[in-house]
Amino acid sequence: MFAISDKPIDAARLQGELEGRGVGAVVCFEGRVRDHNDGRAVNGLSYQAYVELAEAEGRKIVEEARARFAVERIVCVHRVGDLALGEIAVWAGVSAGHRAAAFDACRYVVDEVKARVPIWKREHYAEGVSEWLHPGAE
Amino acid sequence: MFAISDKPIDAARLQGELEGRGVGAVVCFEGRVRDHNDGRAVNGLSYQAYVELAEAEGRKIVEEARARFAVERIVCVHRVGDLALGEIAVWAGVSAGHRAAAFDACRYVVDEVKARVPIWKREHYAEGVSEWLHPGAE
Amino acid sequence: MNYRLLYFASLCDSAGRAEEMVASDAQDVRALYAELAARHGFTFTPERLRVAVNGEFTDWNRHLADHDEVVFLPPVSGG
Amino acid sequence: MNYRLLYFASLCDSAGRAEEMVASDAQDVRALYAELAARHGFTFTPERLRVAVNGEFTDWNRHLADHDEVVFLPPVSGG
Repeated sequence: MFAISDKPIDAARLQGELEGRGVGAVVCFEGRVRDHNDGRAVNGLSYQAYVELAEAEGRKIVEEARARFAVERIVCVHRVGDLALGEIAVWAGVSAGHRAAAFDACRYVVDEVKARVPIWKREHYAEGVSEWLHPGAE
Repeated sequence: MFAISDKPIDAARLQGELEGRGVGAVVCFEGRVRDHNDGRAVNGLSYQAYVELAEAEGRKIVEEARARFAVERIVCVHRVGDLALGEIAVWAGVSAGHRAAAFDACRYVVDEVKARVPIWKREHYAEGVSEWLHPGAE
Repeated sequence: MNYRLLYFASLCDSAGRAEEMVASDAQDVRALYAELAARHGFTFTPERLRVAVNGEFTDWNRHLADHDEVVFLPPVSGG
Repeated sequence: MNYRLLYFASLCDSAGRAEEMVASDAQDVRALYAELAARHGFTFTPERLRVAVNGEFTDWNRHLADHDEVVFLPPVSGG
Protein backbone atom coordinates (compact mmCIF):
# COMPACT_ATOMS: atom_id res chain seq x y z
CA MET A 1 0.00 0.00 0.00
CA PHE A 2 1.23 3.48 -0.90
CA ALA A 3 -0.62 6.73 -0.27
CA ILE A 4 -0.19 10.48 -0.21
CA SER A 5 -1.80 12.05 2.87
CA ASP A 6 -2.61 15.65 3.73
CA LYS A 7 -3.38 14.61 7.33
CA PRO A 8 -0.81 13.82 10.06
CA ILE A 9 0.56 10.28 9.76
CA ASP A 10 -0.72 7.84 12.40
CA ALA A 11 2.25 5.47 12.68
CA ALA A 12 0.56 3.11 15.15
CA ARG A 13 -2.42 2.60 12.85
CA LEU A 14 -0.17 2.00 9.82
CA GLN A 15 1.97 -0.48 11.75
CA GLY A 16 -1.21 -2.37 12.61
CA GLU A 17 -1.68 -3.04 8.90
CA LEU A 18 1.54 -5.09 8.88
CA GLU A 19 0.13 -7.87 11.08
CA GLY A 20 0.00 -11.45 9.86
CA ARG A 21 0.53 -14.93 11.28
CA GLY A 22 3.77 -15.70 9.42
CA VAL A 23 5.40 -12.42 10.50
CA GLY A 24 8.74 -12.87 12.26
CA ALA A 25 10.27 -9.46 11.55
CA VAL A 26 8.93 -5.93 11.23
CA VAL A 27 11.03 -2.94 10.13
CA CYS A 28 9.57 0.57 10.25
CA PHE A 29 11.05 3.83 9.03
CA GLU A 30 10.02 7.36 9.99
CA GLY A 31 11.38 10.39 8.17
CA ARG A 32 10.85 13.49 10.34
CA VAL A 33 11.21 17.22 9.91
CA ARG A 34 14.65 18.17 11.25
CA ASP A 35 15.48 21.51 12.84
CA HIS A 36 18.34 22.09 10.40
CA ASN A 37 19.51 21.20 6.90
CA ASP A 38 22.85 21.93 5.25
CA GLY A 39 23.79 24.10 8.20
CA ARG A 40 20.69 26.34 8.07
CA ALA A 41 18.16 26.46 10.92
CA VAL A 42 14.75 25.21 9.73
CA ASN A 43 11.37 26.23 11.23
CA GLY A 44 9.21 23.83 9.25
CA LEU A 45 8.53 22.73 5.72
CA SER A 46 5.89 22.15 3.09
CA TYR A 47 5.56 19.19 0.75
CA GLN A 48 3.78 19.38 -2.57
CA ALA A 49 2.98 16.31 -4.69
CA TYR A 50 1.70 15.61 -8.16
CA VAL A 51 -0.72 13.33 -6.37
CA GLU A 52 -2.03 11.23 -9.24
CA LEU A 53 1.42 10.32 -10.54
CA ALA A 54 2.99 10.12 -7.06
CA GLU A 55 0.48 7.49 -5.96
CA ALA A 56 0.95 5.49 -9.16
CA GLU A 57 4.76 5.61 -8.88
CA GLY A 58 4.64 4.78 -5.16
CA ARG A 59 2.45 1.75 -5.80
CA LYS A 60 4.88 0.65 -8.50
CA ILE A 61 7.78 0.84 -6.03
CA VAL A 62 5.85 -1.23 -3.48
CA GLU A 63 5.14 -3.86 -6.16
CA GLU A 64 8.83 -3.91 -7.13
CA ALA A 65 9.78 -4.51 -3.49
CA ARG A 66 7.20 -7.31 -3.21
CA ALA A 67 8.71 -8.98 -6.28
CA ARG A 68 12.32 -8.64 -5.06
CA PHE A 69 12.03 -9.56 -1.39
CA ALA A 70 10.18 -12.28 0.55
CA VAL A 71 7.85 -9.98 2.45
CA GLU A 72 4.39 -10.25 3.97
CA ARG A 73 3.11 -6.66 3.86
CA ILE A 74 4.40 -3.24 2.82
CA VAL A 75 2.84 0.10 3.80
CA CYS A 76 4.20 3.52 2.85
CA VAL A 77 2.58 6.94 3.30
CA HIS A 78 4.04 10.33 2.35
CA ARG A 79 2.66 13.50 3.88
CA VAL A 80 1.94 16.70 1.93
CA GLY A 81 1.12 20.22 3.13
CA ASP A 82 2.71 22.24 5.94
CA LEU A 83 4.69 20.29 8.56
CA ALA A 84 6.08 21.46 11.89
CA LEU A 85 9.42 20.36 13.36
CA GLY A 86 9.36 16.72 14.44
CA GLU A 87 6.33 15.74 12.34
CA ILE A 88 6.51 12.59 10.23
CA ALA A 89 7.04 13.36 6.52
CA VAL A 90 7.25 9.76 5.32
CA TRP A 91 6.50 6.45 7.01
CA ALA A 92 7.34 3.01 5.63
CA GLY A 93 6.80 -0.36 7.29
CA VAL A 94 7.51 -3.90 6.10
CA SER A 95 6.67 -7.24 7.69
CA ALA A 96 8.34 -10.49 6.64
CA GLY A 97 9.18 -13.97 7.82
CA HIS A 98 12.83 -13.05 8.33
CA ARG A 99 14.69 -9.86 9.15
CA ALA A 100 16.93 -9.55 6.09
CA ALA A 101 13.96 -9.24 3.73
CA ALA A 102 12.22 -6.78 6.05
CA PHE A 103 15.29 -4.50 6.26
CA ASP A 104 16.07 -4.74 2.53
CA ALA A 105 12.50 -4.07 1.41
CA CYS A 106 11.98 -1.15 3.80
CA ARG A 107 15.17 0.51 2.66
CA TYR A 108 14.37 -0.12 -1.00
CA VAL A 109 10.97 1.51 -0.67
CA VAL A 110 12.30 4.58 1.17
CA ASP A 111 15.26 5.06 -1.20
CA GLU A 112 13.13 4.69 -4.34
CA VAL A 113 10.35 6.94 -3.06
CA LYS A 114 12.91 9.64 -2.34
CA ALA A 115 14.51 9.25 -5.79
CA ARG A 116 11.48 8.81 -8.02
CA VAL A 117 8.14 9.90 -6.58
CA PRO A 118 7.07 13.41 -7.68
CA ILE A 119 7.03 15.17 -4.31
CA TRP A 120 8.83 18.43 -3.55
CA LYS A 121 9.96 19.94 -0.29
CA ARG A 122 10.01 23.65 0.51
CA GLU A 123 12.10 24.51 3.55
CA HIS A 124 11.19 27.46 5.75
CA TYR A 125 14.34 28.88 7.31
CA ALA A 126 14.65 30.57 10.68
CA GLU A 127 15.97 33.75 8.97
CA GLY A 128 12.58 34.16 7.26
CA VAL A 129 13.03 32.97 3.67
CA SER A 130 11.92 29.67 2.19
CA GLU A 131 12.89 27.75 -0.93
CA TRP A 132 12.10 24.65 -2.93
CA LEU A 133 14.71 21.90 -2.81
CA HIS A 134 15.71 20.46 -6.17
CA PRO A 135 18.65 18.10 -5.60
CA GLY A 136 21.39 18.46 -8.18
CA ALA A 137 20.76 22.19 -8.72
CA GLU A 138 23.76 24.50 -8.59
CA MET B 1 20.85 1.34 25.86
CA PHE B 2 20.66 -2.45 25.92
CA ALA B 3 18.63 -4.53 28.35
CA ILE B 4 17.34 -8.02 28.97
CA SER B 5 13.69 -8.02 30.06
CA ASP B 6 11.50 -10.72 31.57
CA LYS B 7 8.42 -8.52 31.02
CA PRO B 8 6.59 -7.95 27.71
CA ILE B 9 8.33 -5.35 25.55
CA ASP B 10 6.54 -1.99 25.33
CA ALA B 11 7.60 -0.82 21.85
CA ALA B 12 5.86 2.57 22.08
CA ARG B 13 7.67 3.42 25.31
CA LEU B 14 11.06 2.34 23.90
CA GLN B 15 10.50 4.34 20.72
CA GLY B 16 9.85 7.39 22.89
CA GLU B 17 13.44 7.12 24.14
CA LEU B 18 14.69 7.82 20.59
CA GLU B 19 13.41 11.43 20.52
CA GLY B 20 15.77 14.33 19.98
CA ARG B 21 15.74 17.66 18.14
CA GLY B 22 18.27 16.69 15.46
CA VAL B 23 16.42 13.49 14.58
CA GLY B 24 15.49 13.21 10.90
CA ALA B 25 15.22 9.41 10.62
CA VAL B 26 14.05 6.63 12.92
CA VAL B 27 14.35 2.92 12.10
CA CYS B 28 12.78 0.32 14.38
CA PHE B 29 13.00 -3.46 14.26
CA GLU B 30 10.70 -5.99 15.94
CA GLY B 31 11.54 -9.68 16.02
CA ARG B 32 8.37 -11.64 16.76
CA VAL B 33 7.52 -15.24 17.60
CA ARG B 34 6.52 -16.89 14.31
CA ASP B 35 4.02 -19.72 14.01
CA HIS B 36 6.53 -21.92 12.22
CA ASN B 37 10.27 -22.49 11.83
CA ASP B 38 12.08 -24.74 9.38
CA GLY B 39 8.75 -26.23 8.31
CA ARG B 40 7.59 -27.17 11.84
CA ALA B 41 4.51 -25.60 13.43
CA VAL B 42 5.47 -23.63 16.56
CA ASN B 43 3.17 -22.96 19.55
CA GLY B 44 5.47 -20.60 21.41
CA LEU B 45 8.99 -20.38 22.72
CA SER B 46 11.20 -19.66 25.67
CA TYR B 47 14.34 -17.55 25.80
CA GLN B 48 17.04 -18.03 28.39
CA ALA B 49 19.95 -15.59 28.86
CA TYR B 50 23.19 -15.49 30.77
CA VAL B 51 21.93 -12.11 31.89
CA GLU B 52 25.11 -10.57 33.31
CA LEU B 53 27.18 -11.31 30.20
CA ALA B 54 24.29 -10.72 27.78
CA GLU B 55 23.80 -7.19 29.07
CA ALA B 56 27.54 -6.44 28.95
CA GLU B 57 27.84 -7.79 25.39
CA GLY B 58 24.70 -5.99 24.26
CA ARG B 59 25.98 -2.68 25.62
CA LYS B 60 29.27 -3.30 23.80
CA ILE B 61 27.39 -3.80 20.51
CA VAL B 62 25.45 -0.56 21.04
CA GLU B 63 28.72 1.30 21.68
CA GLU B 64 30.25 -0.21 18.53
CA ALA B 65 27.26 1.00 16.50
CA ARG B 66 27.54 4.49 18.03
CA ALA B 67 31.23 4.60 17.00
CA ARG B 68 30.58 3.37 13.44
CA PHE B 69 27.46 5.30 12.46
CA ALA B 70 26.32 8.92 12.89
CA VAL B 71 23.38 8.21 15.17
CA GLU B 72 21.51 10.08 17.88
CA ARG B 73 20.13 7.29 20.08
CA ILE B 74 20.11 3.49 20.13
CA VAL B 75 17.78 1.32 22.21
CA CYS B 76 17.67 -2.49 22.17
CA VAL B 77 15.80 -4.85 24.49
CA HIS B 78 15.72 -8.66 24.34
CA ARG B 79 12.98 -10.58 26.07
CA VAL B 80 13.52 -13.73 28.14
CA GLY B 81 11.06 -16.27 29.55
CA ASP B 82 8.02 -17.86 27.89
CA LEU B 83 6.62 -16.07 24.83
CA ALA B 84 3.36 -16.68 22.96
CA LEU B 85 2.93 -16.45 19.17
CA GLY B 86 3.21 -12.88 17.94
CA GLU B 87 4.98 -11.52 21.02
CA ILE B 88 8.07 -9.35 20.55
CA ALA B 89 11.30 -11.25 21.27
CA VAL B 90 13.71 -8.45 20.42
CA TRP B 91 13.20 -4.75 19.74
CA ALA B 92 15.81 -2.36 18.38
CA GLY B 93 15.37 1.31 17.50
CA VAL B 94 17.82 3.89 16.18
CA SER B 95 17.39 7.62 15.60
CA ALA B 96 19.78 9.65 13.45
CA GLY B 97 20.05 12.80 11.39
CA HIS B 98 19.86 10.83 8.14
CA ARG B 99 18.30 7.57 7.07
CA ALA B 100 21.38 5.64 5.94
CA ALA B 101 22.96 5.76 9.39
CA ALA B 102 19.67 4.80 11.05
CA PHE B 103 19.17 1.76 8.79
CA ASP B 104 22.83 0.67 9.02
CA ALA B 105 23.04 1.00 12.80
CA CYS B 106 19.72 -0.77 13.45
CA ARG B 107 20.72 -3.68 11.26
CA TYR B 108 24.18 -3.85 12.82
CA VAL B 109 22.73 -4.04 16.32
CA VAL B 110 20.19 -6.73 15.44
CA ASP B 111 22.70 -8.85 13.47
CA GLU B 112 25.36 -8.65 16.18
CA VAL B 113 22.93 -9.33 19.02
CA LYS B 114 21.75 -12.43 17.21
CA ALA B 115 25.32 -13.60 16.57
CA ARG B 116 27.05 -12.77 19.84
CA VAL B 117 24.77 -12.18 22.82
CA PRO B 118 24.39 -15.25 25.07
CA ILE B 119 20.66 -15.88 24.68
CA TRP B 120 19.11 -19.20 23.72
CA LYS B 121 15.75 -20.06 22.22
CA ARG B 122 13.73 -23.16 22.98
CA GLU B 123 10.97 -23.82 20.47
CA HIS B 124 7.75 -25.52 21.53
CA TYR B 125 6.34 -27.45 18.59
CA ALA B 126 2.70 -28.16 17.87
CA GLU B 127 3.40 -31.92 17.99
CA GLY B 128 4.28 -31.60 21.69
CA VAL B 129 8.07 -31.67 21.90
CA SER B 130 10.41 -28.75 22.42
CA GLU B 131 14.10 -28.21 21.82
CA TRP B 132 16.91 -25.72 22.24
CA LEU B 133 18.18 -24.14 19.04
CA HIS B 134 21.94 -24.14 18.63
CA PRO B 135 22.73 -22.88 15.11
CA GLY B 136 25.44 -24.84 13.37
CA ALA B 137 24.54 -28.11 15.11
CA GLU B 138 24.08 -31.16 12.91
CA MET C 1 -3.62 22.74 -30.38
CA ASN C 2 -4.61 23.21 -26.76
CA TYR C 3 -2.67 21.68 -23.88
CA ARG C 4 -3.30 21.65 -20.18
CA LEU C 5 -0.17 22.37 -18.14
CA LEU C 6 0.36 21.65 -14.42
CA TYR C 7 3.26 23.31 -12.57
CA PHE C 8 4.88 22.17 -9.33
CA ALA C 9 7.44 23.52 -6.87
CA SER C 10 9.80 26.13 -8.36
CA LEU C 11 8.20 25.85 -11.82
CA CYS C 12 4.91 26.85 -10.18
CA ASP C 13 6.65 29.85 -8.60
CA SER C 14 8.24 30.85 -11.93
CA ALA C 15 5.01 30.47 -13.89
CA GLY C 16 3.03 32.22 -11.17
CA ARG C 17 0.29 29.63 -11.49
CA ALA C 18 -0.34 25.93 -10.73
CA GLU C 19 -2.03 25.22 -14.05
CA GLU C 20 -2.99 26.81 -17.34
CA MET C 21 -4.47 26.04 -20.74
CA VAL C 22 -2.01 26.83 -23.55
CA ALA C 23 -2.74 27.19 -27.28
CA SER C 24 0.45 26.19 -29.10
CA ASP C 25 1.82 24.99 -32.44
CA ALA C 26 4.33 22.74 -30.58
CA GLN C 27 3.93 19.14 -31.80
CA ASP C 28 6.00 17.40 -29.14
CA VAL C 29 7.03 17.71 -25.50
CA ARG C 30 10.45 19.20 -26.24
CA ALA C 31 9.09 21.99 -28.43
CA LEU C 32 6.38 22.78 -25.90
CA TYR C 33 8.91 23.08 -23.08
CA ALA C 34 11.11 25.44 -25.14
CA GLU C 35 8.10 27.67 -25.73
CA LEU C 36 7.02 27.69 -22.07
CA ALA C 37 10.56 28.11 -20.73
CA ALA C 38 10.90 31.26 -22.85
CA ARG C 39 7.52 32.59 -21.74
CA HIS C 40 7.86 31.86 -17.99
CA GLY C 41 11.62 32.11 -17.54
CA PHE C 42 12.16 28.45 -16.59
CA THR C 43 15.90 27.90 -16.11
CA PHE C 44 15.94 24.10 -15.91
CA THR C 45 17.48 22.42 -18.94
CA PRO C 46 15.42 19.43 -20.19
CA GLU C 47 18.14 17.07 -18.87
CA ARG C 48 17.23 18.04 -15.32
CA LEU C 49 13.47 17.56 -15.75
CA ARG C 50 11.24 14.56 -16.22
CA VAL C 51 8.02 14.87 -18.15
CA ALA C 52 4.60 13.27 -17.77
CA VAL C 53 1.69 13.28 -20.22
CA ASN C 54 -1.79 12.37 -19.07
CA GLY C 55 -0.50 11.14 -15.71
CA GLU C 56 2.32 8.89 -16.96
CA PHE C 57 6.04 9.43 -17.33
CA THR C 58 7.08 9.75 -20.95
CA ASP C 59 10.06 10.93 -23.01
CA TRP C 60 10.92 14.28 -24.56
CA ASN C 61 10.11 13.12 -28.11
CA ARG C 62 6.54 12.25 -27.18
CA HIS C 63 4.16 13.53 -29.85
CA LEU C 64 1.31 15.53 -28.36
CA ALA C 65 -2.43 15.32 -29.04
CA ASP C 66 -4.99 18.05 -28.58
CA HIS C 67 -5.99 18.51 -24.90
CA ASP C 68 -3.11 16.44 -23.54
CA GLU C 69 -2.22 17.20 -19.92
CA VAL C 70 1.52 17.90 -19.78
CA VAL C 71 3.66 18.20 -16.64
CA PHE C 72 7.35 19.10 -16.43
CA LEU C 73 8.76 17.66 -13.21
CA PRO C 74 11.69 19.37 -11.47
CA PRO C 75 14.11 17.19 -9.47
CA VAL C 76 12.15 15.61 -6.62
CA SER C 77 12.90 16.11 -2.93
CA GLY C 78 10.41 13.98 -1.00
CA GLY C 79 11.30 11.87 2.01
CA MET D 1 40.33 -26.19 43.59
CA ASN D 2 36.69 -25.26 43.64
CA TYR D 3 34.87 -23.75 40.66
CA ARG D 4 31.36 -22.50 40.25
CA LEU D 5 29.72 -23.66 37.01
CA LEU D 6 26.64 -22.17 35.32
CA TYR D 7 24.83 -24.13 32.62
CA PHE D 8 22.51 -22.79 29.93
CA ALA D 9 20.18 -24.22 27.30
CA SER D 10 21.02 -27.78 26.23
CA LEU D 11 24.06 -27.93 28.54
CA CYS D 12 21.67 -27.23 31.41
CA ASP D 13 19.44 -30.09 30.22
CA SER D 14 22.42 -32.46 29.91
CA ALA D 15 23.84 -31.55 33.32
CA GLY D 16 20.41 -31.69 34.91
CA ARG D 17 21.16 -28.48 36.80
CA ALA D 18 21.62 -24.76 36.17
CA GLU D 19 24.68 -24.45 38.42
CA GLU D 20 26.99 -26.45 40.62
CA MET D 21 30.15 -26.19 42.69
CA VAL D 22 32.86 -28.51 41.39
CA ALA D 23 36.06 -29.61 43.15
CA SER D 24 38.62 -30.34 40.45
CA ASP D 25 42.34 -30.66 39.75
CA ALA D 26 41.85 -29.00 36.34
CA GLN D 27 44.15 -25.97 36.01
CA ASP D 28 42.64 -24.40 32.90
CA VAL D 29 39.37 -24.04 31.06
CA ARG D 30 40.07 -26.75 28.49
CA ALA D 31 40.90 -29.38 31.11
CA LEU D 32 37.84 -28.46 33.16
CA TYR D 33 35.54 -28.82 30.14
CA ALA D 34 36.98 -32.26 29.31
CA GLU D 35 36.28 -33.40 32.86
CA LEU D 36 32.70 -32.01 32.89
CA ALA D 37 31.89 -33.25 29.38
CA ALA D 38 32.80 -36.78 30.49
CA ARG D 39 30.75 -36.49 33.68
CA HIS D 40 27.60 -34.93 32.17
CA GLY D 41 27.72 -36.32 28.63
CA PHE D 42 28.21 -32.95 26.87
CA THR D 43 28.54 -33.64 23.14
CA PHE D 44 29.72 -30.18 21.99
CA THR D 45 33.35 -30.04 20.92
CA PRO D 46 35.20 -27.01 22.34
CA GLU D 47 35.26 -25.46 18.83
CA ARG D 48 31.49 -25.04 18.99
CA LEU D 49 31.44 -23.43 22.44
CA ARG D 50 32.55 -20.09 23.81
CA VAL D 51 33.71 -19.78 27.37
CA ALA D 52 33.36 -17.06 30.00
CA VAL D 53 35.14 -16.73 33.34
CA ASN D 54 33.81 -14.37 36.01
CA GLY D 55 31.37 -12.79 33.57
CA GLU D 56 33.77 -12.10 30.68
CA PHE D 57 34.53 -13.98 27.50
CA THR D 58 37.93 -15.64 27.59
CA ASP D 59 39.90 -18.30 25.71
CA TRP D 60 40.33 -22.02 26.25
CA ASN D 61 43.87 -21.71 27.62
CA ARG D 62 42.73 -19.43 30.45
CA HIS D 63 44.36 -20.49 33.72
CA LEU D 64 41.81 -20.86 36.50
CA ALA D 65 41.89 -19.57 40.07
CA ASP D 66 40.09 -21.00 43.07
CA HIS D 67 36.38 -20.06 43.14
CA ASP D 68 36.31 -18.81 39.54
CA GLU D 69 32.85 -18.80 37.95
CA VAL D 70 33.08 -20.69 34.66
CA VAL D 71 30.43 -20.83 31.91
CA PHE D 72 30.54 -22.86 28.71
CA LEU D 73 28.28 -21.17 26.15
CA PRO D 74 26.57 -23.24 23.46
CA PRO D 75 25.87 -21.56 20.07
CA VAL D 76 23.47 -18.70 20.71
CA SER D 77 20.02 -18.36 19.17
CA GLY D 78 18.58 -15.07 20.35
CA GLY D 79 16.67 -12.63 18.16
